[in-house]
Amino acid sequence: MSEFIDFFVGKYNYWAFILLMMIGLYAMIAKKNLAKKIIGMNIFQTAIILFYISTAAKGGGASIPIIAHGHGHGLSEHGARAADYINPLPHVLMLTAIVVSVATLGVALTLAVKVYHQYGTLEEDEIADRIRAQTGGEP
Amino acid sequence: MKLVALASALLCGTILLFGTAEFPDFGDPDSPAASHVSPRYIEEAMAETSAPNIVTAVLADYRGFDTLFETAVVFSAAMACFFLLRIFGEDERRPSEKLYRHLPTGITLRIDPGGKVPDSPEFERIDGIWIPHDVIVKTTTRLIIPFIQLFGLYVIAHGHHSPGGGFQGGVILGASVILYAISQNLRQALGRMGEAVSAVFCAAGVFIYAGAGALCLLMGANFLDYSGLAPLFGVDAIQARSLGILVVEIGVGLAVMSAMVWIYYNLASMGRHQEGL
Amino acid sequence: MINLIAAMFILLGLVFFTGGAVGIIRMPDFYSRLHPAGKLDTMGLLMSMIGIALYSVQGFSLGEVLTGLKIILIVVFVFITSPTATHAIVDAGVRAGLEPWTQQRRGEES
Amino acid sequence: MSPHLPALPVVVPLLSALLITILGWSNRRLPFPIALVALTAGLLSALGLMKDVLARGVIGYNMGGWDPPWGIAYRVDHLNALVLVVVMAAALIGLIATRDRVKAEFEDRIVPFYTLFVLFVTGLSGILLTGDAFNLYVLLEIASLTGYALIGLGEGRAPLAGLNYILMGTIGASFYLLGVGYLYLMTGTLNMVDLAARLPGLYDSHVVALAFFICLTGLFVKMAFFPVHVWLPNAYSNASSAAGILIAPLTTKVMIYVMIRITLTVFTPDYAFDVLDIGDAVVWLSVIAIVMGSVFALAQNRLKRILSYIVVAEVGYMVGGFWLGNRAGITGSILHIVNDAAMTLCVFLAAGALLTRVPGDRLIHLQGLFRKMPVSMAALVVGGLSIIGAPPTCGFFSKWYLISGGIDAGHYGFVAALLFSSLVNVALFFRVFEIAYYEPFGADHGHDPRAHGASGREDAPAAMLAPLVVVAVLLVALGLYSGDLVSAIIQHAIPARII
Repeated sequence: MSEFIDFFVGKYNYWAFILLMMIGLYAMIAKKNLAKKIIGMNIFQTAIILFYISTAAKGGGASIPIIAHGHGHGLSEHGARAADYINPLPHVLMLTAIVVSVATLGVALTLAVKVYHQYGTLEEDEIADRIRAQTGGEP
Repeated sequence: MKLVALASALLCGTILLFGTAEFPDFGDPDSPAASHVSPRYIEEAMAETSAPNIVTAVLADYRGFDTLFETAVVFSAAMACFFLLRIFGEDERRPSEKLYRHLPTGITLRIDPGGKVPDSPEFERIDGIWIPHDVIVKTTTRLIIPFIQLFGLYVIAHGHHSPGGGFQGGVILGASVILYAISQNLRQALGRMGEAVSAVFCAAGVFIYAGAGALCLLMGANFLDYSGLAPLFGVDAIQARSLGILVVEIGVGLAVMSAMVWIYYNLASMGRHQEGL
Repeated sequence: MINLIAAMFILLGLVFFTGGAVGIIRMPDFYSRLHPAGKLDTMGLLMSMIGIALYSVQGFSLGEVLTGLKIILIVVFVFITSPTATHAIVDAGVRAGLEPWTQQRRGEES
Repeated sequence: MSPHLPALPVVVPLLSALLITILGWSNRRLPFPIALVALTAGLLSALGLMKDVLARGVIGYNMGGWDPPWGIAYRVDHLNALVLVVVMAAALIGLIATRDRVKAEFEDRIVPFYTLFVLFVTGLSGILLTGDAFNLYVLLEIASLTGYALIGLGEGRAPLAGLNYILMGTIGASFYLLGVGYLYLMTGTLNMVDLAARLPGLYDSHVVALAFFICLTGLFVKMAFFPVHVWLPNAYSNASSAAGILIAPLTTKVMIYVMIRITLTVFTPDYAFDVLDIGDAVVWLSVIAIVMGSVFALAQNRLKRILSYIVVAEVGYMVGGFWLGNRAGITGSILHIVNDAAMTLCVFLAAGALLTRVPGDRLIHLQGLFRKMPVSMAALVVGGLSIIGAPPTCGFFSKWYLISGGIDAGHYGFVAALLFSSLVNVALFFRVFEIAYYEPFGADHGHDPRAHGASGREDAPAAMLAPLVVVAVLLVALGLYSGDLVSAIIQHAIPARII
């Protein structure tokens, strides 16, 4: 039991991201409303962002990756120690991923607006009904 | 369908949970991620790029190529939005009727096509009958928009030393324009920052970034190697890197600001650009 | 000592925030929900920001005082914008034709 | 050659896409010439890269002057140089051929169309050249986002199909990103070569296996491998014909390249084929993909839908051929990337050409088209023969390699699936040809009085026919020179360890 607790306490960040990811995946598959699917997609992407960011953390008093006293006096002679700052790379990667997910969200919403214009609804089964009514059942 | 979804989500989660057993613990300072590539950034970024904010240094310089395409993603999203939604020409449901409000009385006039447009400062053109004459919102936004924009510029320019940079600052600047569009109306915002302006600024922002990289090529350095720009700036290679970061951050800020505004214009008015929120 | 005062302020702010959150859930309709959302959040923010400002002013050096002032500036902005936002939302609700809740209407529904 | 050549296939199209917006906004005649210049420059630099690679071997290029693994490095070898030439050539031919269609279909949005298309090509060429796993994700998203937009603006159900494509494509890309994250967590690096160097010590780790499976799943979604192919037929068949011609030949092929790159370069063949030993399972999956793709294709009554399901089956060919894990199979798979790009371009282009003169792409609309549009139909015949795998078209040779790979590996199920799919393709295409050749031209859509007379010849515009003929000739030429292609380039693209 205590092993399990150690395991959970040591790695709870991964548990959180997996939970979020499952919520997102469930919403994308189960929900009939296209807007809810898009929200699910966003949760799914956010889960992955959380995963990356949590890998950047360093215990033992590491600070944000901005070198202290770097202001003003050009090059600092006393080099920064890697243990004093958290890992900057995942933050950089996730800045990119956040921007990508915002961009995807924008395009998805655009298409949702177009779909709404066309069928007057965002419910998948109602859209299917409209399509069947329009084309007589052909794909 | 719900069962299938639940099953697949649970399956996926279980498989992923199973994998976490071998992961390094949360906050482990000796994990491979913290000990292989990243120490070099932390220890050398200041000396190599003269930017104390390591995230900015890595974002705009070490991995600047990623960021270039990140900006291009924003640009293509805005372009995609425009491409998909924009409807040119008049709205056939309400052909060019115009609404004016007489400010002292609050009466709304509807001018049908061909009618005479009132020419007096007492009249204000509005989008729809239901738009109220809201002094509170308009005054407040007028008061705070300059501060928002100032803050946006600060965030862009101060990205070397504090959290921030082109993306964050660009979004703040874009938000100020969107706030203007919400508090006044879409037509007035389009008058301040038109569609062509936002499109061309968006492309120009990415172009500043990519062009800075291409300029490095012309100077004989590798693509995006800002140290090649040292002769142009008249400084040494490390300061040139720092200035190069600033240049691309400005490009990013410009592109992101216009992209946000442009996406808002198209989404809010469903591509008609007649009346939005 | 100053830490203790700061903690008190922050705690007080959190109490207001909690009240606001409870109010948003418990109030019966759109307009009355905006009331706690607008008022208590502003108050909670004021309290917690004062707390944080006090916490940052440890040694009364110039930089620290400036940081504290910047934090207070946040409160000023929220004082301007939060009522405006609440006003705009209420306005939108009125224009959308949302009827306010009354005791009598509630009786009709049930 | 210039040492900066590896950067050019990405930088030139990117700058041109931005120029199209900046300049094209005031002058609507500029976008096409700029795009033409950009893609020609891209093709020339791709050919230059190919020549360099053949002369000197693998070329590296450090973006920003930072050494990998700290910076992003490009790495050009035989495999990606070859696919880059194919992508650039297909994009250029498609661009020229669709000029009139774009004018007709997107008359008021030519600027965004060409901007998005050139960005799409930028993304693809970046995917091909990059040697950094995360950079690949960003470029993947560029190519996907622009693809969603181009597909989303079509007739009928296109927006819905585009939205479904976004949802599935985002799942795919996110899975890939998660896999890269797992790898990063275990190794601390993102550079492909560095990853390959650090992974052998971790071969018995479950996380690495999981990362591999997650990446592979994501790529399967992106390439429309069978169980997760559902986005593709709707997206491609509802897209406007210009967008279909430009996108269909490229996306799935590049995704298959990414799979090959990840498996061969990052995880190394030892790991994929020996340690994990999943080759057999994936080949069986691809057998199902081929069979189901072919069967679904048979059930369709619209030409573009038939072609879309054939694309699904062809994805099965390439995935299966690669996972056979022997030299002949992988050769066939890589050769088929080249050939399938040409074949798909040919048939979609022919379908686009037909659509300029007939009102729809249902099979009844094709009646009597051999008399009306002989050149387009002849090109469709060549493309069809190539998909069937009849000599001397190129489809025969890649199928030959795939089949001999299947026999070498003792995987007769795969061989049988290939033969079955060829038979189905014979049935499909000969049904199309029969309708188009023997049935009289339908009366219900003969609005044009000339269509009925003896002088009913009214082929597609020459601007579209010329590229079509070029592609059809290319199909035969690729077939005739496929031996040289294999011995000069593809043999070097496969690690020596694989026999």
